[in-house]
Amino acid sequence: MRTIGLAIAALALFVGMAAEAQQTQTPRKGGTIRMTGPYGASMGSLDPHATSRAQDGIVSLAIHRPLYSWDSTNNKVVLELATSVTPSEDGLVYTFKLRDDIFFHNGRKMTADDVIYSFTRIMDSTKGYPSARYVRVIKGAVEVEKGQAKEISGLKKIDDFTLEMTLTDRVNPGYYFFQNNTAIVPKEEVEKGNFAANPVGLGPFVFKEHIPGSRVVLERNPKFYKAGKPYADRMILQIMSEAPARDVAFRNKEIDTSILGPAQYVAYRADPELSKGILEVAEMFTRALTFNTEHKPFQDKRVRQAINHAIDTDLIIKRLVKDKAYRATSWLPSSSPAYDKALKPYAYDPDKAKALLKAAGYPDGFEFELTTSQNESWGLPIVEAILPMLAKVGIKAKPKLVEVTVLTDVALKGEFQAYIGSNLTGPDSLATLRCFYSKTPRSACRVTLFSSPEFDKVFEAAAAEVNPAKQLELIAKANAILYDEAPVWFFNYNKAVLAYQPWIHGLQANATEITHQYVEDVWVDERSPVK
Amino acid sequence: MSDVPLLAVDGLRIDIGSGAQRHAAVEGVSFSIARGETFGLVGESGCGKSITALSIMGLLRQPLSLGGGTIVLDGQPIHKASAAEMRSLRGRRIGMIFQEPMTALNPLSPVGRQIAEMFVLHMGMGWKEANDRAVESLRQVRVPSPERRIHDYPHQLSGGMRQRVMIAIALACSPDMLIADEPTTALDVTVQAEIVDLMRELCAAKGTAILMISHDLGLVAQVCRRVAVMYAGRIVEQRASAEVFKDPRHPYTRGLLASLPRLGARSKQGRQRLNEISGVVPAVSAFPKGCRFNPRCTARTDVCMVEDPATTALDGGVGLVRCHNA
Amino acid sequence: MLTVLVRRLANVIPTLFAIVAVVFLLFSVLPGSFISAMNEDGRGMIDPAVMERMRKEMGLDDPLIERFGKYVGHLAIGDLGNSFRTKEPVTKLIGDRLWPSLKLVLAAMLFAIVIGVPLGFIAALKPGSVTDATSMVVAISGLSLPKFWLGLMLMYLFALQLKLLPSFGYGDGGLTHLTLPAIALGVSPMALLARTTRAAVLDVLNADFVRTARSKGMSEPRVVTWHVMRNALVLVITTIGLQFGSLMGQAVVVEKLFAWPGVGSLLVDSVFQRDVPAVQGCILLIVLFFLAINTLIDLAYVAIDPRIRYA
Amino acid sequence: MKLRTNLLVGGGLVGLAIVVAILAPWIQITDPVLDANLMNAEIPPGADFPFGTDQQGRDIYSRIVHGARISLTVGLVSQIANTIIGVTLGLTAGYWGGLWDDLVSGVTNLMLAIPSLIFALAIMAILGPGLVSLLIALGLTNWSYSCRIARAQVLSLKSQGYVQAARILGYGDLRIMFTQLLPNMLGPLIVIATLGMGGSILAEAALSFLGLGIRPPYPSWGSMLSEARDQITTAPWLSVFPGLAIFLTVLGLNLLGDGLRDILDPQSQERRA
Repeated sequence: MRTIGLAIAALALFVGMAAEAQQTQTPRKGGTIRMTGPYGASMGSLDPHATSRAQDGIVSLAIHRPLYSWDSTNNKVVLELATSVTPSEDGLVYTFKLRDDIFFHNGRKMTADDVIYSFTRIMDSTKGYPSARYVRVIKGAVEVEKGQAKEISGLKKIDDFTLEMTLTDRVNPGYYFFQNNTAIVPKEEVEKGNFAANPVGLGPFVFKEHIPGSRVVLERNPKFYKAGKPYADRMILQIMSEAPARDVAFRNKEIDTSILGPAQYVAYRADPELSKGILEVAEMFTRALTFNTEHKPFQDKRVRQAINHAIDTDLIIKRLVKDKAYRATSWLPSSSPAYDKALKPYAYDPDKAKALLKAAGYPDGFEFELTTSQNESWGLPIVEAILPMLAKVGIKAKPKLVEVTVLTDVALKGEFQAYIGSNLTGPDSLATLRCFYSKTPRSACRVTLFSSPEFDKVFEAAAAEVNPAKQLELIAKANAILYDEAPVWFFNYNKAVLAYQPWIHGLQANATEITHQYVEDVWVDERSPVK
Repeated sequence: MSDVPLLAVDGLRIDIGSGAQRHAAVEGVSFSIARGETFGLVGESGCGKSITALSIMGLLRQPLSLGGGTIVLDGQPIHKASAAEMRSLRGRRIGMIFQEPMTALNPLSPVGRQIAEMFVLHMGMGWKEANDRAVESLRQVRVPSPERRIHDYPHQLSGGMRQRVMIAIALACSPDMLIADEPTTALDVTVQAEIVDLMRELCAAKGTAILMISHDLGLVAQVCRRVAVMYAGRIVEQRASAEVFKDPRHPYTRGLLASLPRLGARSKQGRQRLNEISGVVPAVSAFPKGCRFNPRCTARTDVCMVEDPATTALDGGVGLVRCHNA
Repeated sequence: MLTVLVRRLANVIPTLFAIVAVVFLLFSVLPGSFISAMNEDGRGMIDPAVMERMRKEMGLDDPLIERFGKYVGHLAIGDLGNSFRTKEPVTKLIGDRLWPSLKLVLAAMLFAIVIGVPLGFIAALKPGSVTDATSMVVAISGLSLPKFWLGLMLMYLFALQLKLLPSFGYGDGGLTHLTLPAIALGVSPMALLARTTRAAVLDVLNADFVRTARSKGMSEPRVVTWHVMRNALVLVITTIGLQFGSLMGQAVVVEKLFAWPGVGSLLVDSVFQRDVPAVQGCILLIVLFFLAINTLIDLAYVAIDPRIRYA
Repeated sequence: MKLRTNLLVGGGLVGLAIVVAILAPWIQITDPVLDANLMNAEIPPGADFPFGTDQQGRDIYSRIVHGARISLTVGLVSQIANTIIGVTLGLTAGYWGGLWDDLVSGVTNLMLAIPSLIFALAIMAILGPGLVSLLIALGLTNWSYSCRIARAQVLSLKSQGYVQAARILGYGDLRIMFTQLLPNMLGPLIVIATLGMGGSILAEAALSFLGLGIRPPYPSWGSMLSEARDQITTAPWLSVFPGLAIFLTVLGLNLLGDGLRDILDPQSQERRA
């Protein structure tokens, strides 16, 4: 318990430092923030509910706001649109006291009705809004989703600024309702139609212009509910999926922030000027090579462990990923409160790997098909590096290249022997571990078809635990079991790196996604080349 | 009429290729044409008659080049003339008609304009005035309703009409000399005579000399007062037309005459092989030793195989023949 | 004129229908779906219930024939359907991209013509000379570089080193932002045009009517301007048409590199995200553009070449 | 003069690429795939590694040498496929005419209208990234030019009485097509295929850039170049050498194609005479 607490504190300190250092000056008002959208050559949808893409989240977070937000300094969810929340004794009923000073961009005040409307809209039975998976935690939401009810029974308006929410399970609603795509939207604007083209929200910036495939321009919301904020007059999101082009543009001072890949991370760190503007954070993504336990050799825990021993993970991280990652020790990322720092990583030990293989009945190794995408951080380059390492212990991996798009299909349908990919592993640690619980269907996320009675027992206990501290302990224990069982090769937790120009201040090291900035805190000093 | 001929070609040599690949396609060709005279150059295709004409126009292009000899027009040595001097001569003092009136006219330009260009180029006229003159020129070559025809494009005209346009262009500036390179070969038999008559008539009226080039000895003899027969880059016989018909001296000339079909049914195909002479014109790079005609000659003797014949004067010095046995 | 247009239009309908069918078929057998594409970087695994509703919403579960019939039916009234991704009408999606795309293509073609045609001309007027050899090597070099590589080099040189032009993006859509992508896109048609022009001019220079023109006593520049240019243009214009028409499709790489908001980048993005209606729309537009340009070229022929006009 | 230079330089460059490709296993320094050693990652060109090493610590020189095999295979195989498809369709369409001709002409125009890169992209997406998919994608999408040429040639030969003469001799259709007509159009077809090979190599690079190239086990130049584009500033040698290899080979193919056109294409020969 103590160690975990200390770990969190240390981590928070570390993560917070970068942001802290910038807060010493008085924020300047005005200026333009020019961020970049690195994920794809266009926006998906500006309708916050209709998308789950990270790129859309950048804009969504500026125009809209959900009930909760992510506190990057303390790595936890905090209330955003409410002043207080009171859970009931049994932990199923939450009473929110909403802020009464929140105005939509059209000038209307936000009330409890808007929250109810937004959540009901997400559950629309005729539309597939991806955020339905979060709202489904509210009692009665599933009935709306199935078209059996018009209203979500678990949402009750007490008065304009008081909302009662009944949940189906004992979970922290913050993990669900800090997601961008559960943002609160004004009914009258949505019903005008074409909401995606003219999004109206309650966030710090007002939608101004969208040139599809090029940029989104937002302007300061003068009636934002946080006094004195936002600082900047304008925010521009430049869509730039090509890393080398982004590199040129950043060096040419045409953009203010840029996501860095491993190669550029090295270059920027080595540059005396550029190195001053690097923001790093351990994101909640666990990169791993996932075994399909239906495939015979991978049924044996010793084989899975052998592979973890056979790969020189540290070398790959250092040389290939250029230290733009943290070595994974088990499934939950270092930003999780249940992360156990004490877990020792699998040692690089080909001899031990061979011994384990021999014990498992594969003294001469075996052959398997390794499905991979071309992603530079968790795709083919990594596979190319581990092939010779596996070959050394007699395992022959045959790479099979697929598009990233196809990878998910392959995983959910179980059409693989092993695949390498990136997995979202936060911030809700319990929900994350559910993907290894034997009652979870494959199509939900238990792609390994892993099952272990021991893990199930601890997981069930954790899910039932009321005491948060005890629950955390149980989660950590389940996580440790997982590590020993090794249903995957534990590769790394992503280190997200954001380069920023010297005139940009107030960026947050958001562990859920570094490009997701609460822009009202970001400010631009007078050195910026744009007015 | 003065003694100075209008055109005097002496010892003309035309090379093909350059460096080690250089061969004389035309060699030792000499002839002269007086003002208003009609002179014919006859031979099979490939004998060098067309490039001789081009050399007079100064239009030899790679890989052809003037290798030697002199060409004097009206006392002016034009083989030495600069490009600009040649340009001012072409069209104004020497006009030329080509064999294929379809391709010799710019397909994308109205015929009126192609005639009018002559007046703009050589008489300093504006386009409008030049167009009026073009109508006049067309009328002269007896194109019906010339005011309308000047707007026509070459493809809209018949072969005969096109050749009339060519004549109109060539004679637009009333040149001293007209070079007609196979002017009727591509035409229907029925219009051939019309064109020839037209040409002759107009030239006579303007006092223009004609250098007529053809494979058709009959046609040439009909039009020209004097005729030169070329074979393999050389003139083998040069005499008054009447003499040639009466008493051809070179075996090749005899062959040409013998191959003439009856009058009025001339062969349409210039390239058709001469029936009476077996074999073909040798390639420039492979002229035979001795007399160049010897492989095809029916009157060949031993000397023909080794020795190149010199010219022999005929008809009291006005004619000549190049044959050992003439 | 009219007959050309009518004949063209009669050809367009079956062509478009065939393209719609081909694309439909291709994408029905494509692995992965719009839904699986939403899960990027392991984020937002879509749960089965949502997936099912999405499939229903997009009509992905209907039989192929039925979907195709519906699509064609809508297409007939100018409705291209809604994008899976943005839920907006595809016509709007494409409408937003059309002008930037046209701008880029026009600028690139302009560059290609303005540089390529004179280059070919100069080369042809002195065949075998140093000028000829140099311009042809320059032209062929332009054909021998991967476009994205050329684009990156241009960025480095003109934006980063010389600080002359912005490196990327649409900006206000003006010339400064347009220049680099237009050059990157225009280099290969430029090279092809230079090559074609050279061949065409050489061809025409050897034509009989040029000899006639010379026999008229015309100076070489006059021969070229009065008689060679127009005739060479007839030959060059075919290449211009084919290049111009296919440029919108070729712009894919350049648009992606320079973050230019054209149809090409929308198309690639849509292919990777399996946004089938958007893909359909983009390809239809690109094909229509190709057909439109070629119709224009046909009309240009009619204007330039009297043989066609009266045929 | 120029004619010879074209052929000489073009033939020389292409010849060099072919020789390198054939000799690859013998002139490599290390194995381009298996000799990955992360300890040697990204070493600049020097005595041990003449072209430096890549991210995985593999010798770039050896990879370029092997890349020649892949890239030339891509160019050659895809063009052979295109030529076979194009010639078969063009020959039969021109020869038989009628409905079949209309159909083939329609499909050819269709192929011209759809950008081949997009078509190839879709095929690659269906088949999944890889060498075979790439060969299929590029081999199926670029035959319209050879088809047009074959058809035009047949039509012109037909009008020259070629075909009637052969028919009178009692030759069958296929025999006439393949023994009488085909040899007469080989020249222009070879030219088109040569130029097309360069196009295929560039298309492979473009597809790699778009994320649908070929990679394991052996690299192509296009994929090497596209992979290295992030590191132009940090490790320029990663991109310079594959870039140069592509440039010189495609340049060579283009020059060779131009030179061959001067010799083989009867039309241009006539022009010259």
